[in-house]
Amino acid sequence: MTRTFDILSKVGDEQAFRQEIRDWLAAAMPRNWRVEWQGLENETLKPKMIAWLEERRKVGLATPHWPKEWGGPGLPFGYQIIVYEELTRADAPELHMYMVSLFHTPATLFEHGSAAQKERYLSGITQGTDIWCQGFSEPGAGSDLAALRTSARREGDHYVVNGQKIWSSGAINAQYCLLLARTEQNVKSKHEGISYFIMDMQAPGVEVRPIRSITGEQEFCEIFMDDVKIPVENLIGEEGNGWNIAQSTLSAERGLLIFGGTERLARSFERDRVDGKDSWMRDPQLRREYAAFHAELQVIRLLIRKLLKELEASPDKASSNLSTFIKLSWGPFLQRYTEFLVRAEGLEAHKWKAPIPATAHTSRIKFSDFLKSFAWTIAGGSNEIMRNIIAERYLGLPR
Amino acid sequence: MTRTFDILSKVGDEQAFRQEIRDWLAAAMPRNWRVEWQGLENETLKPKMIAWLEERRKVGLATPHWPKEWGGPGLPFGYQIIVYEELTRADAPELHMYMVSLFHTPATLFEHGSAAQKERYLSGITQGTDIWCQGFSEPGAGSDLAALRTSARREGDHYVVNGQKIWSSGAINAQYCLLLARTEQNVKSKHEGISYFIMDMQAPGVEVRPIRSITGEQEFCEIFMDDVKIPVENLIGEEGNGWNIAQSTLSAERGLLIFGGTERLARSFERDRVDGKDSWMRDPQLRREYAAFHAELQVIRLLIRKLLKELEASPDKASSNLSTFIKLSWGPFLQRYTEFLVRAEGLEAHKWKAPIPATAHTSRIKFSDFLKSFAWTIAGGSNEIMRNIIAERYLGLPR
Amino acid sequence: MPDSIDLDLLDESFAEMLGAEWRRERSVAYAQSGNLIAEDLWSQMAGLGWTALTVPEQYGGLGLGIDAASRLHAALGAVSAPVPMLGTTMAAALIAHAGSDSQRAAWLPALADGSMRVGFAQPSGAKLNFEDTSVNGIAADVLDAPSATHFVLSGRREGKSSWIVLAADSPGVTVEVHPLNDTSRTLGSVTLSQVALAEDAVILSADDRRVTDLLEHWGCIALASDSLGIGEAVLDLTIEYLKVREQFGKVIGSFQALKHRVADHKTALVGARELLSHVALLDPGDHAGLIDALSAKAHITRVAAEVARDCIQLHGGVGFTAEFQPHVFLKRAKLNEALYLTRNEALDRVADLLEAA
Amino acid sequence: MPDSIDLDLLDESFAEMLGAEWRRERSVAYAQSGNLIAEDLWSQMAGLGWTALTVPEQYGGLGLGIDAASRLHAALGAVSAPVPMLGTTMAAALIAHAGSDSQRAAWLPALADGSMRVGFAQPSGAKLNFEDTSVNGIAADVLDAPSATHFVLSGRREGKSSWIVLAADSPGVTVEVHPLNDTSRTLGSVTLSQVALAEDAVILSADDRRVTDLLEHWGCIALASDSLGIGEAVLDLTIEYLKVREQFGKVIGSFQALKHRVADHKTALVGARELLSHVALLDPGDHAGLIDALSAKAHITRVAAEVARDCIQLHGGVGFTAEFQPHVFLKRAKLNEALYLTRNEALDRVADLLEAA
Repeated sequence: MTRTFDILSKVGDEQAFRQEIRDWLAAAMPRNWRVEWQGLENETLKPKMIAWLEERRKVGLATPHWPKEWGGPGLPFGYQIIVYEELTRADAPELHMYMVSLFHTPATLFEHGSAAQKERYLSGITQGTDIWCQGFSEPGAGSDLAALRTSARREGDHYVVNGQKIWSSGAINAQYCLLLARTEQNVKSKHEGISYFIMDMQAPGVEVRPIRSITGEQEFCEIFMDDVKIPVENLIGEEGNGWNIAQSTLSAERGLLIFGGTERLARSFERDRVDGKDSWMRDPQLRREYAAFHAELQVIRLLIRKLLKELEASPDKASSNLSTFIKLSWGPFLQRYTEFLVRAEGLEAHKWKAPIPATAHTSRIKFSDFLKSFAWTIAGGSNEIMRNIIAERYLGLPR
Repeated sequence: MTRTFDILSKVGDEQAFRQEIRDWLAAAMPRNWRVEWQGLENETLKPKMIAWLEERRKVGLATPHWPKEWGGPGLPFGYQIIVYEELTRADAPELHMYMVSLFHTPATLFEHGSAAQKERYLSGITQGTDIWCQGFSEPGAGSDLAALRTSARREGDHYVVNGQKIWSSGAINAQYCLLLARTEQNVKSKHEGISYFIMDMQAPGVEVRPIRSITGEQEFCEIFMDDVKIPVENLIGEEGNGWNIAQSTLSAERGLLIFGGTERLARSFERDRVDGKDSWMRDPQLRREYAAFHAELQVIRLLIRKLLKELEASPDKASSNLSTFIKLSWGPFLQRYTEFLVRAEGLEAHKWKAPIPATAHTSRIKFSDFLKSFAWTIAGGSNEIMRNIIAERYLGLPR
Repeated sequence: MPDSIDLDLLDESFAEMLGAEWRRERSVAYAQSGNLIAEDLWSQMAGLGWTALTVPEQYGGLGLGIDAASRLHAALGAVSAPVPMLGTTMAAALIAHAGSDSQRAAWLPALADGSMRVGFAQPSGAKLNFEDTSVNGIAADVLDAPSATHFVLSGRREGKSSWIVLAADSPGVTVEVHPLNDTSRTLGSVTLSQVALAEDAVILSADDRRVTDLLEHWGCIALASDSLGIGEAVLDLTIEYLKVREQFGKVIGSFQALKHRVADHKTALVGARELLSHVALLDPGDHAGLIDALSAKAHITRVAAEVARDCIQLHGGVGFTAEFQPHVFLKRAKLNEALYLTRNEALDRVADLLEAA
Repeated sequence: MPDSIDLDLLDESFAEMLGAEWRRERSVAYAQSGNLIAEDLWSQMAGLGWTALTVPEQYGGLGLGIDAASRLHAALGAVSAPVPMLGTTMAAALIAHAGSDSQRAAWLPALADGSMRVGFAQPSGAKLNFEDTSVNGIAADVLDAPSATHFVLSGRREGKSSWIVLAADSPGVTVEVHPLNDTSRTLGSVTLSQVALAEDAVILSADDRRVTDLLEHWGCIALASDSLGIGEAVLDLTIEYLKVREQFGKVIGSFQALKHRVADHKTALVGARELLSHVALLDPGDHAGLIDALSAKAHITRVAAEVARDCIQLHGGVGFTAEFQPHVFLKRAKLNEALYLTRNEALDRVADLLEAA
């Protein structure tokens, strides 16, 4: 345990790199975490998550997919894959509290943030434990994101923000929020007049209320803003250009974020077969249903690898087409597969067990994983929105 | 064979009634017709169909579901059911060339026809061999029926008709056509200004062209009308009221017509199981797929019986709600079940066999039955139109 | 009286009371309460005679059949009522059809007045041994066992299927509670350790096959009815929501893609209701009746679960919150799919019976 | 050269020729012609070297792999080309990988120049007996047998899987023609009656398991490719139609319910293409490669058949006529589901292989 690990120096020797990660994981990964963390929420979970982030930071893997410019390790694509493969193989906890911090914030700041913003906030993630949340959706503007009504009024060197956000994952723990607010009310198109801010969640006037989800967890929150002051230097990009910037944020969500999830699912898919080998895998029909999911899972993994390759070639610009197809493949697949497992497991699947955080969709509590699948079919652009985009934008069918 | 049959006199004694039908069928039904009729079309088929109609007429069963007022046998509901059960049980040929004559024409004339029209035309069906067809759809007005452009211009004691119709089943054999044409061009709503006519198919200017369908058969036709004269006494109902009258015609299609088809399918469903007993019925999955269709088939049969009971109580007014639900249940079910049979039968199902007419959807040539199922999902109001009607009219969802 | 009762009037009285007493908000709040049963609702039901519905008249019941019980179970499903009515329906059927006179006298009045609440064993569960004077073993996953006053467990005696009726507080009986995702019901595993087997506790029928078929028939109908109620209710409230929720400047119920899904669901439910009405009138001793009952269970529980699943999706974000009702229905609908017989088990039975026809 | 060939350029050349030579109208007209093969199209393909694609270079071929063949089969599926290319692909793979030098020299040049057209037996068919000097038996349902110059039939010799290559006009060989619903292909049952078995006609590999796997792998990919081409083509032409056909005063492509179905189909096809590109690069000897090939066959043939089915529905009335093209695609897509391995057979294999992993 006193050994130090130098994973990054092994780049160039895949075998050694992989072995070093394995050795490190064996030493540093929280023991028996699936049992220890089961049922934990927010305050009790947070210190454990931070401790694990610290372990990852020590070896340069807090942000394994970040390029050097963002303060990440700048790993070549093949090595990023290895990192995720090994984390998955070891069943390491997912840094789910840091989803926005690790994916949405850099995708936004790198392309649109000022030098000062990048300097300050990206380092708060790579060097610190800053938790970010996203303040996009509103009760009256879900799928119709651009209909948002939260207002930001310029007053001297700050903006005054009033309004309400919803579906902000982890806002209860967050230091910062990626906030969309309307700086101009009289606009021709609702996509105009929206600006993009970094909001300090500790600022006076910010109030957060967790929402209990259908799994019984409190991952999502509402954020109420009552005359919250945001300094002008926290505006990202130009005033009124928020809608375009938000597309960068969202594209992170539709591709990269799914990667960890699918690799974990691929691993879990294998375990499901082993677990079921004396029960439902002996039923010829359920066995075929299971086998048929293999193709679908491969499809999604392949589409994501293609997207990651595109991102490697041009890190600031994901193919939005591909990410839409991925989203519309992944959500429904995940829902059907987890539903299948509920059915295959029979009555046992209906017995309540406390959710296990940090497991993405592979808590292996079948009913909980099934319920959580709705997060992918509804949030971040619902199936329905994805279908509209594909039909209208990509296939040219008229509105 | 010299025995005469008096089926109708047995009403009151179900057992005797049933037995008399069985005896009659054993004597009068065309022998080995499935083999003899296979591959026949139009001219070669027509005389066989007429001969069979004649046999049915002799015992009063040309139009078993017609009430006395229409010139039918006026059988109580339970006895109508018995007739269809026995026809199905014996696998009697369906009078498919007479579909419009037996269902659409009376549904239209009884409620909206003049005394003279009823007298003349209904007796042409009960006493003669008149074949009717329907001239509703047009190339530019399929699902959007009211957009029809065929025009009827009043000139003295007749109308002059010009235009084109499509999807007219059996028009090539027909004496008469139930025709919708526009008598008024300048209307606020496209549903106005449409009139309903009886058109003599032998009138000068009528031309018929059969359309080959995806099964290779020529059931559907196009009708071209070039200055066709229709006497004013052939107008049904008021001029301009055609749209409303057409609803009566269509309601016949959505309920009653399915009855014979489902009873035949129920019979065929049993035979499929027997035929498959040493092959696909031994596959646990296909066996379950098969078993699951039982519930769906029962649902449709029950819905139809309910509709028939409503019709018995009030013969001129079918519940349009129920008939819509029946249509949207039956078409997709039929398509899935016949597709299942194609899959279950494997390669054998892909070998071409000449279609067998007069078998509804139970020719038992699996691929042909599958292809024909599209007639129910597209024609007579497509699945999509049914869904619009249910959502908007019955559930009150806004347009 | 029983023969002439108007089931539609019965429906109305069910809906009226439940609509008043078990509103959406209560259903949603109850789902987070951790309670085992809605005691007050159960008392009200008992007071109104609902627990007496299928108990023969001479034992204080209304003497109605499974068709009436079907209406009640549909009404309970429609509000996801947290009451152990399934145990009452099943136990009343068993005891009325196969119990001795003394057994009927002992239990039916208590079932009728609601004081006896039954955890009825999964028909597919392992069978206990009733040959001796005491019984040992585990009856796993008994529905509503945690809130039951009595258990009906199945086993074998003299080579035949038989059943015992056992007070929950009998010496040697312990219950392990399994909370469910569907919080409107509970499950418990009942462990019997040297539990004395009174002679009068055992229900033994000359024609045990007929009793087994009857229980299967009634169980299938009760669960299918519960699911029908769920499906209709969750679709109705979703349609209401679609009519008021706006996005992109329109109520979302005007979007055709959503309308078409709703129309398909409605069509499936209209058919399901017709199938159930038909099945509830069939004789359980009838071969064809059992086929249709099993088919209805497999078909309607699936339809309802699929409708409930899509209703969460149709709700969008709020459908994912515990504060809205669709999840309550989805969890109950999914459980109904697994209870008594899974879909695959039911379809295997249907195929067997069809082949034997 | 082969290693550096740009497959996308290959695609373009396939699409260019077929787009010019096998237009929609020809496809629709051919479907009613009763012909066994489009001879002229076959000649043109041969002239362009397409039949030589996977034949090794020393035998007059281009020496490309299954990835190139996959592109060709997708292009042929996309126009429902009535040519027996599957037999060439399979026979070239078999003979190149398992044939002796003299066998390769005898047949590969003829495959390459298109003069040899092969009816390749269903891999799942009954095995013939190749032990004697003559062979008797029936090879049922051999794809493209009616237009073939040669048959490749499978059997057993020395306890191993082996194959024979037989000229269609060999004495004792008769073919019963089975016309198909998919008129772009034919099926025939080949009866062998005292057919002399020349020693050089038998292909016997030291590692027959590897050869069987290779053929399964190539067959799965070729059929999945054909289906991918079908699915993409029928969806594309349907989208075109939706953009021009008007109903209710709007182009029907503006109706959201139709758009959503089209979007789902497109998504499935985008994924199918990615899966196929991946599979075509895997080593057939590789366990994981075979799993993916079988999965691709089961998955992609199903996706394409379902897309084609719905494309008829999306066309409305004209989709039901022989004059429009969707039915041509549907029939071919459904046949692909049943050829070589049904979906269920493929999934059973996948499950076996996954469990053995």
